[in-house]
Amino acid sequence: MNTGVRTSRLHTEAQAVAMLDHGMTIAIGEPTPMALVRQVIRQQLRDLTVIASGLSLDLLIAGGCVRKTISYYAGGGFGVPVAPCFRRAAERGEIEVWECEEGILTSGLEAAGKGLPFLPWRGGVGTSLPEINPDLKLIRDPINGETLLAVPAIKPDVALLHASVADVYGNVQHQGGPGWIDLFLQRAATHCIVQVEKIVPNEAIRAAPWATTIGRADAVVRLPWGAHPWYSRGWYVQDSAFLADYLAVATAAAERDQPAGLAEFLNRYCHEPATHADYLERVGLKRLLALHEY
Amino acid sequence: MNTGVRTSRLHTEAQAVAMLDHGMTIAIGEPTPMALVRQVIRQQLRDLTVIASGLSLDLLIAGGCVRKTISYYAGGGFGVPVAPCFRRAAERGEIEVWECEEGILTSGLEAAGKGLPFLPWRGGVGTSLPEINPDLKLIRDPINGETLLAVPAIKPDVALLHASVADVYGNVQHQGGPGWIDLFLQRAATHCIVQVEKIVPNEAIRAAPWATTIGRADAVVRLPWGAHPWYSRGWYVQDSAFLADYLAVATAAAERDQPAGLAEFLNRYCHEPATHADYLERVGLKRLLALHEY
Amino acid sequence: MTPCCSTAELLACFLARDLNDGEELQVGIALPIPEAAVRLAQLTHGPNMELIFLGARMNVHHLDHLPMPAFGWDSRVVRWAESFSDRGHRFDQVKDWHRRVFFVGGLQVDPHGNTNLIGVGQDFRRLKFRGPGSVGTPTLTTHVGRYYIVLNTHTPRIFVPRCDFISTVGWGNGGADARTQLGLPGGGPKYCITPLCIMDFTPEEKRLRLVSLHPGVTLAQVQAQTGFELVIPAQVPTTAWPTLEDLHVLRTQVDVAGALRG
Amino acid sequence: MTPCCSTAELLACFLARDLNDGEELQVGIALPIPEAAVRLAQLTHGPNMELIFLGARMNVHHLDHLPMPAFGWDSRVVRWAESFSDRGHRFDQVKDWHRRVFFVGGLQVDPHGNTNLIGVGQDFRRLKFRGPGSVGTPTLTTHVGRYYIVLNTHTPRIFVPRCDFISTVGWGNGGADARTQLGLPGGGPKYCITPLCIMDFTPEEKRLRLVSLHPGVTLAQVQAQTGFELVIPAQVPTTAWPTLEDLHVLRTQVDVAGALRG
Repeated sequence: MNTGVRTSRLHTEAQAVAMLDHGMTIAIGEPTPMALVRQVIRQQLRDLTVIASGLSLDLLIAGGCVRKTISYYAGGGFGVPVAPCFRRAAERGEIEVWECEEGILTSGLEAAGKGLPFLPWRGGVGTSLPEINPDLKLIRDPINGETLLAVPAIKPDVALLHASVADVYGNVQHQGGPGWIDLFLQRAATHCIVQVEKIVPNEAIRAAPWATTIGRADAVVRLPWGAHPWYSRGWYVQDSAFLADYLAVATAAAERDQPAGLAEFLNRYCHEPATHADYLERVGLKRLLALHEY
Repeated sequence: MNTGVRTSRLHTEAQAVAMLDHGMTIAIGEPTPMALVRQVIRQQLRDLTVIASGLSLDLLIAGGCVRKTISYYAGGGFGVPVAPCFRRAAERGEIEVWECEEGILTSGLEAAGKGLPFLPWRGGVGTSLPEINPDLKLIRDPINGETLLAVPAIKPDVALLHASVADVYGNVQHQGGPGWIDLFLQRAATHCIVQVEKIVPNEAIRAAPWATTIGRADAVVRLPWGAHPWYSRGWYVQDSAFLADYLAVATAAAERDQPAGLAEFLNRYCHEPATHADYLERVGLKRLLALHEY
Repeated sequence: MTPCCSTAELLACFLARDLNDGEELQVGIALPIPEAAVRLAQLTHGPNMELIFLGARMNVHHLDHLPMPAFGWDSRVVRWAESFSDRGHRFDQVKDWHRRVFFVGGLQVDPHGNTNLIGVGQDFRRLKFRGPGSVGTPTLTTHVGRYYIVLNTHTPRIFVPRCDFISTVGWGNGGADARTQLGLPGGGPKYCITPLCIMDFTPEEKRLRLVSLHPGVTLAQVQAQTGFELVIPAQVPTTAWPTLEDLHVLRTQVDVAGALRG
Repeated sequence: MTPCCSTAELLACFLARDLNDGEELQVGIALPIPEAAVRLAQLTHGPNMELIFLGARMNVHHLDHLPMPAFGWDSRVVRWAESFSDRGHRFDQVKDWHRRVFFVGGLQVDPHGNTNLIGVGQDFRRLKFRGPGSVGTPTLTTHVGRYYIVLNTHTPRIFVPRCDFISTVGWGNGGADARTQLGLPGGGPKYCITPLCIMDFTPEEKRLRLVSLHPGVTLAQVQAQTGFELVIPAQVPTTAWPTLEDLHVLRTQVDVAGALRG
C-alpha cells in the first residue's frame, strides 16, 4: 500500500541558486562546485559573505558578489602566491576579511552544527588572529585554566558542494572521499545544494548506505563536468591551462589596472552562457574529454 | 632502493592485551571486541575504568576487572532492562559510576582527541547529571552567556575495537560502517587495539583508501568470529541463545545470590580457553556457521 | 463488544496518525510500539518520512513489506538504509533536529513530564534500583522538534510527584517558557501514552493532563494508578479505535508476527 | 670545483637526513623542497614513515618509484594513499601529532622563529601586501612534534626584527619555556633553511642561530640579507654535500623531471 509520492530534490542550477539571496553567507566546498559558483555570478548576487578559497573565492570577488570573506587561505596557485582579485580587494579595504585558519574555521562550523554558541580551540593562541579578528575571544578554560580561543558558531545560510553522485532524494555519495571541508560546511549550513556528475538510482545508494556522505541535501543538481576548471575526483583532473588563463587576466586587472581581459573572461564564461551546458559548449567537448582522470 | 622492512603491527590477543595494565582506562567499541574482552578477563586485569555498555561491561564486572564505569547505557537486552552484574555492583557501591550520556561522552572523547581540556555540550542541562557527576560543570558561554555543560576530556589509555578487516600495518576498514562510538574512542585513546575478522593485503587497503576508518592502529589481532556472541556487520549475526544463557546465569548470581552458574560460565568461556581458537572450539563450529549473515 | 485490537496496536495506530510526512522519526531499542508506529506511518501517509534506527536512516516507503527484522536490535538494519549516520558524527548536526521526532521511556515520570532512566533511590551511590542510564535521551530530547513519552505500565511507582533523578527534561518546573529558560531548543514532550490512557500537557502550566481513556479503562483506575493529581478536563473521550485500514496495514505489513497482539 | 647539485637538492637531502623512521611527515602545497625530502627519506631510510599530502596518508616505501605527480596539487594523490583523513575529521586527533613533522613558509620571520602568512603592513584593513592567509599552519604548528621553516629567498624583507602579524608561533618572545607558557604542546621549529644557509635556535633564548653556510656563501652575505642580528657560533661549517647515493635516489626516483635542478 503505497500512498503519495516521495518528493524529488532534483533541480536545475537556476532553480537551486534561486534559493540564495543578496547578503547571505554562502559556503563553497572543495572540490569546487564551479558551475554553481558561475550561476551565483550570473544571477548577480551581491553583498555575500563567502567561505571559500582559491579560484572560487577570486571569481566571486571578480564578479562583484562579495562583501566579506571568512578566510583561511587564498592562494592563487601556479606560482601566484595570493589570489589576485582577493588581494586587491583586501588591500583596498573593498572587502571585509574575517581572518581565521582551518582549525578555527572548522571549530566555528562544528559549533553551528552542534547548536552551540562557541567551541574552544587551541590553534591560534599566541598568534595575531585574536587581535585582527575580535570575534575570536581568548578564554580561560573552566577545567584547568588553560588559555584557549573561543570560536563563535559560523552559520552559513547555504553550502554549495560538488560530489560524484546522488539520487533524486538528496542522498549524496562522494567517490574517493569528500573534500576536507565539505562535511563541516554541510552540517553547519541551514541549507545544502550539491551538484553532482551523475544522478544514480535510489537502489544504487541503498546498495552501499555506509558510503552516503550527505543524507539529505536540500537540492541536488546534475552538472556533469560541473567542477571545471577544477578536478572532480575519479572523473577528471584540473584544467591547468584554463586556470592559468584566468590567473593571467585576473592579475592584469588586479595589479596592472588592465580590466578588459578579466571582464571578457567573466562575460564569456559566467554571464553569457545561459546554462551550464552552454558553458561546456564554450569550453569545448574535446578539451573536456582530454581531462579525463585515469 | 628499498631499505629496511616496514614493521608489522599484527599481534596475538595475548601480546596485544599485554599492553594493558591494572588501573587503566579501557574503552570498548561497538560492535563489541568480545575476544579481547575475554582476554582482559583471562589476564585478570584489575581496577579498570571502563567505557563500555551491555554485555561487555557486564562480563568485565562479573570477571572482577572493574573499579569504575563511564556509563551512558547498561541495558541487558532480551527483556532484561539493566545488565545484572552492573546493576548489583552499582547498587552496592562496589563500582564507581561516572554517570553520563552519549552526547556528553562523545564530547569528552572529542576534547581528548583535540588536545583540549574540555568541550561544551548542551544535552544534560536541566537534568540531574551535573549533580550526580560533579566533573560536569555548568558554565556560561563566553559569547552569548548561555548555560552549557563543560565536559572534561575523557582520555582512555587503550581502545579495544572490532572491525572487519585490516592490513598488518594497522590500516583498518569497517565493512558496513563503523560502530557509533568506535572512531570517537580511537581518536581519544592513547593506544588502539583492533581485532578483525580477516587480515587483508596492503594492496587491498590501497585499492580503496577512502574506506579506511582507522589509519594507524597500534595493534591488529586476527580473531575470526571475535565478536561472538555479538554480531560482526556483514559477517555474522548475534547469537541470541548464547546471550540469553549469559543473562540467565548473571541474573541468578546478581539477583538471587546463586553465583555457581556465572562462575561456571566465566570458567568455561573466559578462563579455561587458552586462546580465542580454544574458545571457538568450545562454542562449536556448527553453531558459529549457523550465525552467518546473509 | 469484542475489542478490535490490542492496546499496543491501538497506541501504535494513535502514534502513527500523529506523525507527519517529511519528518525524521528516530526510535531507540526496546520500544516496540513506536517502532511499529513509524513503520505504519511511513506506509500509510509518509512517503517523505525518514526512519532512523541505530543510526541507520531509511526510507522504504516503496516496498510492500518493510525488510527490517521486527522489534529488536539487529545489526542488519544498516543494510536497508540510505545512509548511516554513525561515521563518528552522530551528534554533529543536532541543530537540524527540529524536524526530528523521538520517543522515550522511563523509570519515573513527574507531573511536568520530566523522566528518569538513571535509578530509583535517594542516594546515587546506593540506589534502590539502578536503571540502565540515559543512553542519548538527554541530548535527543534537548534538540528534537517534539517527543513522546511511551510507557509499558501505568503505576504510582512510575508516575511520581518528583523524580529521584531527572535524565530527560520535559517541562522542568513547569510553565510554557520552562524550556527556553533552560536554553533547550527542542519542542519538548507532546503526549505521554500508557496502557491505560493518553495524556498531554496543559498549555500554560505544562502539567500532565488526561486526553483520552482507552476502551474499558475508567477515570478512577487511572487516578488510582497515578501518584499525583492529573489535570482532568470536563470531557474525557475514549481513545478512538484505529481504522480498519491502518490495522490491516499494521498486521499484514508491519507486525506480521503479531508481537503487539500478544 | 663544480657544485655536485643545486641548492634546492642540497636542502632536500639535508631535510631528508633529519627525518626519522616512524614519523608522520605532512607537507602542504607549494613547498617542493620538503615534498622531495620526505619522499627521499622514505625511500632511503623510512620504511615506517607516513607521508601526508592533502589529507591523504601514504606509505609507498615498497615501490621503486613514487607514483605521485611531483610538486603540485593533484587530486589523484588520494589514489596512492592508505587512508584519507578528510572524512570531516582532519583536526579531531591533534593530540597524536607529537609524532608528526611539518614544514612552513612565510612572508616574514622574526628572530624567535615566529612567522607571518597574513600580510605586510601596519593596518590590517589596508595592508601593503595581503598574504594568502594562515591555511592550517597555526593549528599544525601548535601540535606537531617539530617543524621546519623553509624559505625560497633570504632577504631583509623576510627576516625582520618583528613580524607585522604572527600566523605561526615559533618561540614567541623567546626562552625555552615560551611555548609551554602559551600552552602550546608541540615542539616548535627546529631548523630554518634558506638558499643561503641553515639556522637553528639557541637552547636558552631560542634565538635564530647560524648552523652552516651553503657552499660558496659567505657569512657577510647572510648577515647583509638578514634584518636582525643572527647568533653566529665560533665555528660555522659549510653545509655538507649530499651523499652520491642520496642524490642518485633523489634524481632517479623522486625528482625525475629535475624540478629542483632548474
